[in-house]
Amino acid sequence: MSAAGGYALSREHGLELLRQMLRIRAFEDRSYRLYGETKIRGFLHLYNGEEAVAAGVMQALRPADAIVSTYREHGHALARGISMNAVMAELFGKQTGCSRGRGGSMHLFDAAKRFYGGNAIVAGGLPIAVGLALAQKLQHQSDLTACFFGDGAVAEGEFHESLNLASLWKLPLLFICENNLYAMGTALERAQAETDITTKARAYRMEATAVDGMDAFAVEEAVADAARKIRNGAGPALLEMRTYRFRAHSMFDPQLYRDKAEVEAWQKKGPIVSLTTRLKALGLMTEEDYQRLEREAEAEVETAVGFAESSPWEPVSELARFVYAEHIA
Amino acid sequence: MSAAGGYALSREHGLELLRQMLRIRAFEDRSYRLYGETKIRGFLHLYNGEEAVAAGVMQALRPADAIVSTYREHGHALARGISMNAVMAELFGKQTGCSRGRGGSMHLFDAAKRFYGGNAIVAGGLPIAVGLALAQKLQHQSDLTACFFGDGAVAEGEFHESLNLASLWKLPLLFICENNLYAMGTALERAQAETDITTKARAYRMEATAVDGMDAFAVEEAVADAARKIRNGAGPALLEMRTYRFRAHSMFDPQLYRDKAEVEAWQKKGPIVSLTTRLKALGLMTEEDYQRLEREAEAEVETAVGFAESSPWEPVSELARFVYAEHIA
Amino acid sequence: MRIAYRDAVREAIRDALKADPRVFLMGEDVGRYGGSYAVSKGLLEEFGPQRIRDTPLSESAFVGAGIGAALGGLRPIVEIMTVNFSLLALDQIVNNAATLSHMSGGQLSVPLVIRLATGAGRQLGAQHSHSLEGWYAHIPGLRIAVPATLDDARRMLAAALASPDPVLLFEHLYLYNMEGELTPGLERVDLEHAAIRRAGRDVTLITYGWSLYKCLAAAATLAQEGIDAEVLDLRALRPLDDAAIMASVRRTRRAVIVDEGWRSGSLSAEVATRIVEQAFYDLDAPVARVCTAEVPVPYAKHLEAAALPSPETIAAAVRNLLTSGAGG
Amino acid sequence: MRIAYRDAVREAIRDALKADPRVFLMGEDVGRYGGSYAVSKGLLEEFGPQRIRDTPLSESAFVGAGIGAALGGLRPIVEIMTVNFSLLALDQIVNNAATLSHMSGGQLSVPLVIRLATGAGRQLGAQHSHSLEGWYAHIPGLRIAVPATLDDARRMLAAALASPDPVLLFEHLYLYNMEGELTPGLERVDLEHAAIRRAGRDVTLITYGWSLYKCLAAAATLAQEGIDAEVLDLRALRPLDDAAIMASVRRTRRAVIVDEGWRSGSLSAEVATRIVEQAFYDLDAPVARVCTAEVPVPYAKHLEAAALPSPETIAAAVRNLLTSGAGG
Ligand SMILES: Cc1ncc(C[n+]2csc(CCOP(=O)(O)OP(=O)(O)O)c2C)c(N)n1
Ligand SMILES: Cc1ncc(C[n+]2csc(CCOP(=O)(O)OP(=O)(O)O)c2C)c(N)n1
Ligand SMILES: [Mg+2]
Ligand SMILES: [Mg+2]
Repeated sequence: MSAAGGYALSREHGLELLRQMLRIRAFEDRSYRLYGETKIRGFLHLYNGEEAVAAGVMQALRPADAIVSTYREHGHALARGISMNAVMAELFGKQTGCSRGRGGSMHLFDAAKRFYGGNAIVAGGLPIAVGLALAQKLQHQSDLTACFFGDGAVAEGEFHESLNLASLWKLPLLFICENNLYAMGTALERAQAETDITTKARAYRMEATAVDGMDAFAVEEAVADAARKIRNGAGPALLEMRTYRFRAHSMFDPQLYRDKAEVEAWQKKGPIVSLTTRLKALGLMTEEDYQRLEREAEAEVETAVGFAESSPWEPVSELARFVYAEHIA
Repeated sequence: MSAAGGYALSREHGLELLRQMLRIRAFEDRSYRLYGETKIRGFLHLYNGEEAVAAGVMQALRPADAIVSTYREHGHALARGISMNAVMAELFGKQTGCSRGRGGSMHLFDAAKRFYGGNAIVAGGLPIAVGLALAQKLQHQSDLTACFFGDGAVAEGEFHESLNLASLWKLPLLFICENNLYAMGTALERAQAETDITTKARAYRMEATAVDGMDAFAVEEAVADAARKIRNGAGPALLEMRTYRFRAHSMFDPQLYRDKAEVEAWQKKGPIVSLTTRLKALGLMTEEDYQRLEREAEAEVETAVGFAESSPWEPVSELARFVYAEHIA
Repeated sequence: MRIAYRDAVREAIRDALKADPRVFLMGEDVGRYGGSYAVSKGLLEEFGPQRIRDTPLSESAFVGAGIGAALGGLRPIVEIMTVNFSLLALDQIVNNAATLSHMSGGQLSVPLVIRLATGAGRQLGAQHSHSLEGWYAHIPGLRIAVPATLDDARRMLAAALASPDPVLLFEHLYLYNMEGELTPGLERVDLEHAAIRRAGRDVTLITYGWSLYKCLAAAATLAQEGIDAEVLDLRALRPLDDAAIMASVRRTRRAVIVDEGWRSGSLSAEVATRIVEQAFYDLDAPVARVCTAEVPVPYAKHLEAAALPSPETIAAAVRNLLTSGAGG
Repeated sequence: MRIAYRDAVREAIRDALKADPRVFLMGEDVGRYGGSYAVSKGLLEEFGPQRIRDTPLSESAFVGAGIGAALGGLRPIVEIMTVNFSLLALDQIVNNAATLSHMSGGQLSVPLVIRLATGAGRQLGAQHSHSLEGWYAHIPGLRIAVPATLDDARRMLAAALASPDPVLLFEHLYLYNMEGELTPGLERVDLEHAAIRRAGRDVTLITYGWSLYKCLAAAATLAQEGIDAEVLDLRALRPLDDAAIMASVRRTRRAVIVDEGWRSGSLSAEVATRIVEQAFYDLDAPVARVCTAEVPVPYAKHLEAAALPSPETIAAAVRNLLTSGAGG
């Protein structure tokens, strides 16, 4: 795919994609352990295996673009540039967390980065993304809104309503379906009469493309391409990122619904392995580079854990703050 | 279309379709006047112009099939064989009404006729139809469920969820979209990015056909054809009935959103005029036949009004009855 | 100058559209059709389709879009044709509009106004006769207000738009035709204070919306019997104006709460409980309430009327309180 | 034999599936996954995919399908994974399940059972911590029951399936792991009667669900201080068992109502109001309530804990009532 794309993979570019994926992977692996240590609680949905999507998408977007995410959004948040300290502190429930401890893993926010949150209601973010894109259009901005959701969300009525609205109103909205083949334990073919998600989008007269979601560079190119058209007024588009989650759905999932072999097969074509192999093969990266990136990622996570550990708790006296806004518009 | 169909139009058959349409038309025209006389209240949605759909559909179904309808359902109810007396009494709010005065125009029911009601929530009936069809399938019946809804309902999330479920589970369910081009004052092209409703159905891998909804015979043939396949286990299908409503959306609609000329053009190809012309041209019916059918319809309406007028009111002491069922299963 | 409630709402919307380019109106049939209760008639012609935006039948998506547009810097007025259809958008309202400010640790706010027609009494049957404003008042993060008078219809919208929080404005469908005069010089109202619509000494009738007029009618009847009822219009259901409620009840020592919700769990239960919590020892009689009977609202006129509060049932509840109360 | 709550629910479902071929279970991940709280684990293998039916993420459609299947002669058990997602199906529940019997003049009934996990306390954040059973109890046409004990978890489902009306069964997510013994010989429970779980003389704690155990803990603490609290488990929230409530309150003359809903408009408001309406003159003190703080439930453990009722806050409310009550 990259060959056909508009630009070739440079060393700098390749390393940046890899760096983001390694940061996410290190963060997720550590979060997994921290859950075991009961430092993190609630529902925790890890992104292992899907890193290429977040890394590739965010690379192609601009700071003024708006992002709407899901409950499996650590990767989105980190790749978007929300500080790892703030994300980790949020998972710890600390005052310094990016949602001041009120959100937890499923509800990361950063207004400055235009990151409009994880959402724990499947498909709940899609209508919000429609509104953000509508605001952009009505304000004649050249920004767009990128909206993440899973294959499971495709069955919800809000998917249908939102795609229709976005297409009808020609909004600058990029729908990004992270199709990891399962919604919890329900395989796509047991949830959808039509399993090709791009077909669905076309029923709203929306352009749609399937992308190898294990290839960060392919993801980036597809997003860059779609974003260019959207900014030029073409209206919304949908990208189906074909990916896979390596870990359980959440921390409570015995994974009765899939074979180990299937997981292992996907792990072999994992986004980090494959980009690493490719960069090395192209002579753009050495093993040393890789080791350094990995060390840096580990160190960043270590720092984030330290930050989270040493951060204060929000005082209980503040419980009722922010239920209503504190400023008057 | 009829030429291509499996059977030709006989006199008996043609007169029956016409008879049903004339009954509906007479009923609706009288209801309109009764509303002016404040005998009927609440919301009243008339079916003028769409009679071919109800007449054709019901002709092709069996008594054991289940019907789920909308708030514009007088025609469906009458063509299904619910007594006109009971329907008119319901509009009057009388105890003898088919919903005992509790439902009104939007909520006609007849359990014996398997008529599961008008529904005043747009698209609200679709999930119920999925369940009725599921019950048929699980009970290994050869019956099907027919579910009516408007073009406006297509935008609702429940349309999407229901079509997917029905197709995924291969249910004996016939979706009948009465596309009269408007949802209240909103024209289809201002509500749908893709205005071809059959395209949508195919995105759920469902067979879909557009039908001339002004031609009762074409409607009947299409339904008979779809029903045959469904009973043979082919799974659900969608028929898009292209039709038009001659009157206002409800009694409170100044119709600012459409031209008189458009209405008149459609009235010219009205379902009653066109079948009448055709039957006469084919020599299957005389003007006398037509006059007789019209007189009979008027007489039936007259009787129904008399019945409704003279029927008793449900005593106020019965207000709270039926909130909970009176029998134990 | 006489004005109808519907026109007062329209003038308020027009003012807002003129005053602030961020304001727009969105909902089913608000444009070409002119609004299902003719509230927005003429606005499409005046402000164009970008700002008077017809939506498809997609309640969840266009309410959610209102939330997103508010986050994106606009000031949407979303019309849900009637409260009945808001059930389809409830997830967006409860899980997003109401939570985003808190969940984001105060980074976001959702300055969204939702207008909804509410209420029964027009023989619309069980699915079209809901009175769920009290239900919505259960949700932290929302503000709920109910303009019952022409002045409130004319002025509350500006207050709602000025609020950084999501505000639901409930307009009872019986009010749209009501005509009268606006109070001259009244510029701004708020979303927090109840108002005494009739002063009285013997009992407080606590109510809101269309029931206000039923209470005033009951008070007029009672006055002829020598019973002097105070009538308090809550105006805001969340937050409730406890101070005004308690001040009135402390004076009259008796309260009857009237609302159109089903009795169990209606707003009146909350008001009654607060009175007990805050003014128990000032009461001369148990708090009473007059609500809708616990039935899906039936179509037939006589059955519907029997299900709803009426001036007669309100007056009867007052008489009952005044006579039986002494026994305690 | 010790059994966990989750297993008691599963056994109840298994019994029902065995006893009646019309019964089936439908919901998200009830099959292959084994149920998100492992309630239905093993049932797919035992009963097959026709009767243990995984659904796509389509709450409105599969709840509506449950209604339709009930109309069509089956006895569906629909699992909504948690009450939080039921907001997406609310229109079907409120406008169809609850109304069809009445709107059809008694021709139809909807023998549908909906099971929902409910409650907060697991740091799941604002969108996953709702306690809306009191809210549902506002709706005529529904029956609402809350099995708080193993016996009820084991036996209520049969009663719900026998009911011709739609029944919502709320299972607090804190209860699934609870273990204990079933009462031998108990065959059938009903959906209408409250139960005294601890007898006492000084005050009645009225509650349901997981809060029952908080109340029992508070009662144990209070006992050491010489305060003898009665604990009443409502079990059914619609209809409420007024007789049991009033009988207890008349004995103790004081009531504290505890529920996990947000305070304003929670079920406790309804219970408090009924006590005032029916037993005002028997009260020695105002009715008090302990509910959830009016905030979207926060993630952080200490904030969440501060938002929810606890044995401590319950005991404090009782002490407060007993000491300040005398002043009236
Ligand atoms: C409306 C709703 N229903 C159910 C759930 C419970 N749930 C959480 S995640 C999930 C699966 C979603 O799958 P998908 O959209 O494919 O995202 P993935 O987890 O695979 O990233 C379910 C059923 C929910 N959060 N929201
Ligand atoms: C969920 C919902 N939203 C809005 C309405 C108000 N409403 C009643 S009918 C209608 C138009 C429906 O159009 P369509 O489905 O095309 O049916 P038609 O009236 O043309 O037969 C609208 C918006 C409603 N009843 N239900
Ligand atoms: Mg998935
Ligand atoms: Mg239409």
